[in-house]
Amino acid sequence: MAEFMLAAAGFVLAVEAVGLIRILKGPGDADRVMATQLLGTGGIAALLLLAQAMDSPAAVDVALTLGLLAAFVSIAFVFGIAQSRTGGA
Amino acid sequence: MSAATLYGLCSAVLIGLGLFGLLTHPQVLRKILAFNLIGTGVFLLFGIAARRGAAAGFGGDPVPQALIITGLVVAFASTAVAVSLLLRLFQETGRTTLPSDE
Amino acid sequence: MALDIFLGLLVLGLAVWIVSTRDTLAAAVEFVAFGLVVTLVWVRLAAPDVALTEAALGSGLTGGLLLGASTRLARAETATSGERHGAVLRLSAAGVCALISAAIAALVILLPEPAPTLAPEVAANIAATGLENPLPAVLMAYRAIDTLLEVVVLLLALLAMWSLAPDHLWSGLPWRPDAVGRDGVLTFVAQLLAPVGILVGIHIFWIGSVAPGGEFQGATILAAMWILVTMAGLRDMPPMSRRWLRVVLVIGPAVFFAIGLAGFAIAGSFLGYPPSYAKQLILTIEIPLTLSIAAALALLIAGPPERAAQ
Amino acid sequence: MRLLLDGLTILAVGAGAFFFLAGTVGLLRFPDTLSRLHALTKADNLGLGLIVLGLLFQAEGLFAALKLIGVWLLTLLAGATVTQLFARAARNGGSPE
Repeated sequence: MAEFMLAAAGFVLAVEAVGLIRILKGPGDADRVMATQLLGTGGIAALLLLAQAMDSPAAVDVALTLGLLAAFVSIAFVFGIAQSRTGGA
Repeated sequence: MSAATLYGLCSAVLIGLGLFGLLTHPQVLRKILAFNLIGTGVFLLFGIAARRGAAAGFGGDPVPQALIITGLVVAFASTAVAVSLLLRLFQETGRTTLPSDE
Repeated sequence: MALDIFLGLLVLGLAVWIVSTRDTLAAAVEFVAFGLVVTLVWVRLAAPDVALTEAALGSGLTGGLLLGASTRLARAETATSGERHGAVLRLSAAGVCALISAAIAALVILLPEPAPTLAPEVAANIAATGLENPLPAVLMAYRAIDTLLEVVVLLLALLAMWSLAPDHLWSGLPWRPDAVGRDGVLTFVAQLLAPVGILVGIHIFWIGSVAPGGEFQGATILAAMWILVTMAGLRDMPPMSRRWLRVVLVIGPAVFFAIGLAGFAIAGSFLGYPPSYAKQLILTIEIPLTLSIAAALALLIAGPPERAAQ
Repeated sequence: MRLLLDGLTILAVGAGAFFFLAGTVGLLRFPDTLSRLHALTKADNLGLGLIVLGLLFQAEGLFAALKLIGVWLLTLLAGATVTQLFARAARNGGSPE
């Protein structure tokens, strides 16, 4: 079972990594912003799977923290983009 | 090769890459990013020392792990100071790069 | 092991990308992604406490700070994105860096077997602290002076940052984005996420004595939520001159230092805890310390004063 | 019983992983930012939900199970609202497409 969880975590990460390449190419800032959210979700899934596979329940807390901070970073970014576009800097 | 050695080699490359970025980017923000890469590499070195020292029922030696946590906080503080120095530089001169001496 | 190889390659790939991307904003986004993968690496290295710190501070808060700065500087950065040092400098830098990497790699391979470890000593002495999670036990007892000085470093960094403000703005308010981009959705997110986040932050702090977590991780989440509320315009940051703010900033290290001094009387050494109520003393230190760290981190993100206080 | 639970876990986690794949395929194939946003957030959040469901069959105790559900709810809430902000940023000229 643990091997299956590890494999699933690896698969989700690999898939997200491919998506990340696409997103970082742009063309717009909004595409790049999506990267943080994409990785947030994928990272949380991988962490939950790792928590089960490695019998390390603390990884669930790491996932929780990651979810919160990923949202924080995304919001900071979207907000920053809106600012720089209006010359708010 | 154990996972610890693997990540150790990874951190060696990371430190080199970070140092390269720090030396070659004229943009200050890129230098700060590269500086954080070096930091991550150094923390990973401590991390593998901790992992190799797994004993007494702990997955890793807690002492180097505690040092990493201290290090991460200090790295954040220095990054924040560096960023505010850069913003001040920008306000004063309108520049975000350090000119090269060549 | 396959997963470890994959994670290692991902870390290196992202690092190469961060160093080589032309666009600064993209590099900052990649740094957030990089921090996330490193968080997974910490879980694989059986260091969940470090993983929590990396997720909250190394990737989250640092990422937010760098993204914020790169959006503020976006125009100037785009104009200089082609600027590079000469080929000679780049080549010689590459050579030096490759040598340093090779030396460190050699060291890693030649690390002594069996590895030196302090884990048995920690296991033998952890009972004296009354804590079950070894990391806070190390941070608050064995290396307590480090931890005390670390919080002092945070305050010194904050002072250094504040002293960058022009004289007439000293004791003013930090930079605040215009209301542009701030709307119902952002307010809603902040109203929704902040209470949940504060709860999670307190949870992470509180479980620190028995499971991975602790004051630094909890405080980072609290700081992020404070910044979120400020961004949404629900509350402005206080001016630097506010007395309560300064009290919150110093109360943690002050209590820490006071209990450390009291250690001379009750346990015979600086920062010594008598075993019978070590846990109570550590908690007495940790609660104000969490508040001070959270305030210091949030103010470090907010930056030096740029607006005059009304 | 154990075998049945393991089977359910494999089924749900596998389905979850499939939706992550679907999200990425959408991301690679869809022509503009807004539809890519669609593919990404819906598929990934569903994928995460299925993985959480799969892990619930293995959860030890009520608190662990509630925490897993909590992680998913938090991601859903944050994802849904943050996506709204992304879409607005994209519409206001984030992408030339």
